[in-house]
Amino acid sequence: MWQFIKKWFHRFGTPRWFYHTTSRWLPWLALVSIGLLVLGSIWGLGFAPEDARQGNSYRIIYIHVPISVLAMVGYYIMAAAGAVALIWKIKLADMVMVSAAPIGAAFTFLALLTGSIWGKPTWGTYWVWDARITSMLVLLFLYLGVIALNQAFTSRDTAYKACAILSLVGTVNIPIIYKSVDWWYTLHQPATIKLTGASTIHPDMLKPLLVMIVGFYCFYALLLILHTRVEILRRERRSSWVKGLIR
Amino acid sequence: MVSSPLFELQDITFERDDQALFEGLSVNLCGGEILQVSGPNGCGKTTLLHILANLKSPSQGQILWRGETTRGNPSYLAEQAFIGHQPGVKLALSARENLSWYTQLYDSDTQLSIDQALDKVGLKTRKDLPCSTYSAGQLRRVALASLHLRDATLWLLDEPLTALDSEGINELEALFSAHLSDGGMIIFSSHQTLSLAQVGNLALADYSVSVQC
Amino acid sequence: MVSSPLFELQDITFERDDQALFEGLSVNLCGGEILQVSGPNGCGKTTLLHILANLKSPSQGQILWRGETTRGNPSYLAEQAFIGHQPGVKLALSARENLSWYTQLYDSDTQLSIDQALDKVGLKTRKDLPCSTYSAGQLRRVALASLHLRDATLWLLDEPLTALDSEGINELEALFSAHLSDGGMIIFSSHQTLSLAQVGNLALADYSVSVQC
Amino acid sequence: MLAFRHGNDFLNPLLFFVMTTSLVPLAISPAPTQLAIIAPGMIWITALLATLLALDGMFKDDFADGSLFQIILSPQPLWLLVLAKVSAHWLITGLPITLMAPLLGMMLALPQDGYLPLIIGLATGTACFSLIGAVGAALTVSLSKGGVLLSLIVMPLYFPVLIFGASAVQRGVEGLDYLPVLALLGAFFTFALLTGPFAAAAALKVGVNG
Amino acid sequence: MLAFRHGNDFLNPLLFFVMTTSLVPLAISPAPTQLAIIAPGMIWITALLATLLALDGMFKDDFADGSLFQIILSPQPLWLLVLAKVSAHWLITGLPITLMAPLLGMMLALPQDGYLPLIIGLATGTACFSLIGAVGAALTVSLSKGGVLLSLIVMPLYFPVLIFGASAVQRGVEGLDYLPVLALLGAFFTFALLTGPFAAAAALKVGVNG
Ligand code: HEM
Ligand SMILES: Nc1ncnc2c1ncn2[C@@H]1O[C@H](COP(=O)(O)OP(=O)(O)OP(=O)(O)O)[C@@H](O)[C@H]1O
Ligand SMILES: Nc1ncnc2c1ncn2[C@@H]1O[C@H](COP(=O)(O)OP(=O)(O)OP(=O)(O)O)[C@@H](O)[C@H]1O
Ligand SMILES: [Mg+2]
Ligand SMILES: [Mg+2]
Repeated sequence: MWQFIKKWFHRFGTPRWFYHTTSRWLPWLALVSIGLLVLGSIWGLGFAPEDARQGNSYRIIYIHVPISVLAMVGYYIMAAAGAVALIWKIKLADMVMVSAAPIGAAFTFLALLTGSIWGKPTWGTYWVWDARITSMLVLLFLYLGVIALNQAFTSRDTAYKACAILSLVGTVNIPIIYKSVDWWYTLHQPATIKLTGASTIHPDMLKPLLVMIVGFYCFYALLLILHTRVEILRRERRSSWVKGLIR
Repeated sequence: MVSSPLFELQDITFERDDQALFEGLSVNLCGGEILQVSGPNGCGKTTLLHILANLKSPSQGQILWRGETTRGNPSYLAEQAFIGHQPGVKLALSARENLSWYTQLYDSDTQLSIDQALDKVGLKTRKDLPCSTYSAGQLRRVALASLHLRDATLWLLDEPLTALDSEGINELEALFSAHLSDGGMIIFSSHQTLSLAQVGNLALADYSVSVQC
Repeated sequence: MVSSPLFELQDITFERDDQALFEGLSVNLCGGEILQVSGPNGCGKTTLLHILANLKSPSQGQILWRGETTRGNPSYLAEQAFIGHQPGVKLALSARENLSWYTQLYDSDTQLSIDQALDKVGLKTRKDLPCSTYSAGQLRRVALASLHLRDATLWLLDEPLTALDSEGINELEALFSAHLSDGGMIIFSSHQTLSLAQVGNLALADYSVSVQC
Repeated sequence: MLAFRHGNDFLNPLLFFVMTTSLVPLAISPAPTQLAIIAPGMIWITALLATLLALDGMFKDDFADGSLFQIILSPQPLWLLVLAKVSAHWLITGLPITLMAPLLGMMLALPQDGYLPLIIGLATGTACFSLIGAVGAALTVSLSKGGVLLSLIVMPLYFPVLIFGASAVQRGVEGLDYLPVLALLGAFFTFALLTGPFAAAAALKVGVNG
Repeated sequence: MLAFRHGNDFLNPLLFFVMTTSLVPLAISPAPTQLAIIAPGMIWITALLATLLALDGMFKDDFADGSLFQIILSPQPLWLLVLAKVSAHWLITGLPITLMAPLLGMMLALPQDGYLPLIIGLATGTACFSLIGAVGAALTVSLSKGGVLLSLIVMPLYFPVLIFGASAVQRGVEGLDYLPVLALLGAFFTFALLTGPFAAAAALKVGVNG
């Protein structure tokens, strides 16, 4: 079984295979993600009921929550790709990993941005040192560390390996960071600000949110594939199949 | 010496970012043999020596030591001594301190004392001064002294003649022939030729031209 | 060339911590002359070249350039080019960036463009890659390329042959004779001998033995 | 096993620690009541920075002079050599800082009950800093501008230690039970000790290939 | 004259600045009232440290690869080259820090009136840091363990700048007149600008002989 998986990876995990396969999928994926996002936005902004306490400002939830979720999931995708790359030495995984870093950083930054924009009407300030917000900030630093390390090396192969090690070490730390920040927060400052729990949300608000979440997942996949394709072309620019593409 | 090869390179290829530096390199080396790696600047001599020393891994092919792969093989590490372009000498420490650190690192039961080794490489007078005050050649000599203190079989030396005066080169040749007649093996790179008789030659051509030995 | 010495060392003595490294060194050099500083490791070649380049000052004696002292003499600095043991190449930059930085630093109106200079030293293909990926000899070649880009009269080179392949040494000799026939002057240190005909020799003996030339 | 090789270096991180801490009253406020509030956090932040500053040299000097190759090629297991390096780093940073901390606590008017958790926490926490930092130092060993990049990589990983450490002191000052926090710190240390040297050894093999 | 040579390096001191500042609420207290009190001092301290950290590389890289000799031997006046180095250092540290400071002020709940003196003060003060730091960096250029020694040499000279800078912000927050303090800082800067490059050039000539 194990051997089979390994073989499968090596057979189909080649950059060239990935490039050609995704060429076929990409338009469909783009269509689905844009469709879902448009649908979710119209539904959420236009038809979902107004919130009793926050009025219309709550509607940023339809962007904020999916982006925040993906920012965190993105780190695990990156680290998983790094682990695959280190263990099975698969080039494609390397490229997925380094492509996931800037995308993840962008999502994290947007999560912080949308969060602070939302913070002004609800909390009266752009920034508080809330547990979740703080750990999001640390997540941004972790992403930036991987990006900076990737750029610092001249040899691509070395950069890939170094980033894979760093993102794995980071993975171990994320739950610890999250727990410690969470615990620190409750220690110092009893919960004065409570984020609305997802379970208490009204179903009419929840449905468009779910559509948006699925839409953003597709959008993330789209971005990751596009970025990986660019990385593949750069990495394999000397190989004959890429030269053939360009010609 | 019985002539079964101790050290075998089988079909070594090295690619960096998808460009081949050398391809299909195969060499067998027996005890008492010496090999000079030569070729123009940038042809991959240093890279090859790093691969042989286990600091880099080849893209293809394998390296065998006493019939076993050298990858993660501690007994290979114990029998091999590598000196690169940089002498590996701590400038803040004296020559004596540097060498005593090396003997600790390698846990070797040496034939010579540190003092004797330093005398051998002509550093009689400066043993206890910090190496930051050494001249280029004196630094090289400290590095070469570490060869006296290890019982390694295979020496991998990257341009060992750099910065040595003619006296120093003669001494190094004497050291080489002593090591070879003890059944040792030497692979070194250099742009100069030694006056030793039995030096084999492995000429690397300019990039991406395949070489077969 | 008229033979009034451009560059005069008068009775140079250098003591470090009260120990003389060399004493009473006197040399005259005219345009078109080349001098090799030789001697065993640690005899003071690098120190002498640093003194000539104005990086250290001698304990006694003086150095004259066109009859004037070289101490704090900006016109001397403009006419002199020094390359030491370290090539002086920024590893983070490419060869082209390194050289363009040098031309800015020296404000020299060069005969050759940077590209041409790099072609001349055989670095056609790697001009835009960072120098951290260069081999030892390629780094040396970048440093030597800077000589093409300056109109210095006096070249002070510390072991310029280090790490160069035989091709590189030939090219360097050609560069030397071109510079000499333009009325330039070269003082270099090396443990190897050049095949140039007219090389003068300044042999430094082992420490604290006085030398008179 | 590895000799303790850098004679007088161990004074430097300590002096940095003392001097940075003494910036605090100058820049913020010399009033003892005010200082007492920020003392635990400030001592921990400066301890972190002092450790970080000394981290850059952990492997870089060895790389520059070529002896890192010798270390990697030595027949001894690499993680053991890394562990020796980490211990040496802790001995020149963490240990003197821990010993000096009570004095600085006094200067910053730290209340009596904070000293014990401060000392125990710093001893464990700085060891964690050295262990985690080794991975970052190994990854950046061949990069010429490694210093600041290193802090960038390593600092996020230091957050939990800082939080645990500073809040243990805070709880001590407030008369709460600080043992659970120190236990958490201890658990973190054990984990770092068990995985750090192996991760750093792997990182070192990658890092030297620049 | 000297090209601005290190492309993406300028992000690093800035990120260090941001990260260290964000340690503060974690280690001390996340309460906005508390943060507001320590904000001016903390921003100044971290700005100082970020500058300090980038100082080590000012001449050392040039020394290690031999190009410092070329700089010294160049026919251009050495103090001018030093000034170019100092400007480059300020452009990658002081300037981005100054631009980023308002954001961090916001995160640390700095009251409205503090922003103007913070920005003006940081712009001038970080330039002083770069100028003074150059002398220290020049003196320690040939020492392998220069990093921490450098901070020791330079830090005492940074004290006055720090005190002026932090108190200008403090006065701004308290609604007092901060212009005299900024004027003092400006005078200090002028003095540093007129003497610093010469002192550093002299120090460099001494420093290279190790
Ligand atoms: C910079 C500020 C902010 C950041 C970094 C941030 C971050 C996050 C993150 C990471 C999540 C996903 C959590 C999870 O899946 O467990 C999230 C969810 C959420 N955020 Fe924010 N947030 C910020 C500000 C705000 C503000 C101001 C509000 C509104 C008062 C808000 C309301 C929510 C809600 C309702 C959810 C979804 C509910 C949940 O999953 O628990 N956030 N935020
Ligand atoms: N990290 C790297 N990334 C990319 N290319 C590199 C790297 N290191 C070396 N190279 C290139 O690989 C080639 C071989 O380098 P190597 O150092 O092995 O040459 P060499 O034969 O030792 O040359 P020399 O005689 O100058 O020492 C060179 O062209 C060099 O530019
Ligand atoms: N900073 C210093 N302090 C004390 N002694 C020094 C210092 N620098 C060099 N020396 C000593 O001065 C002598 C001359 O050194 P120098 O570097 O000039 O030798 P060299 O002739 O260039 O040798 P090589 O052929 O090895 O390059 C040497 O014995 C060296 O040990
Ligand atoms: Mg080489
Ligand atoms: Mg010399």
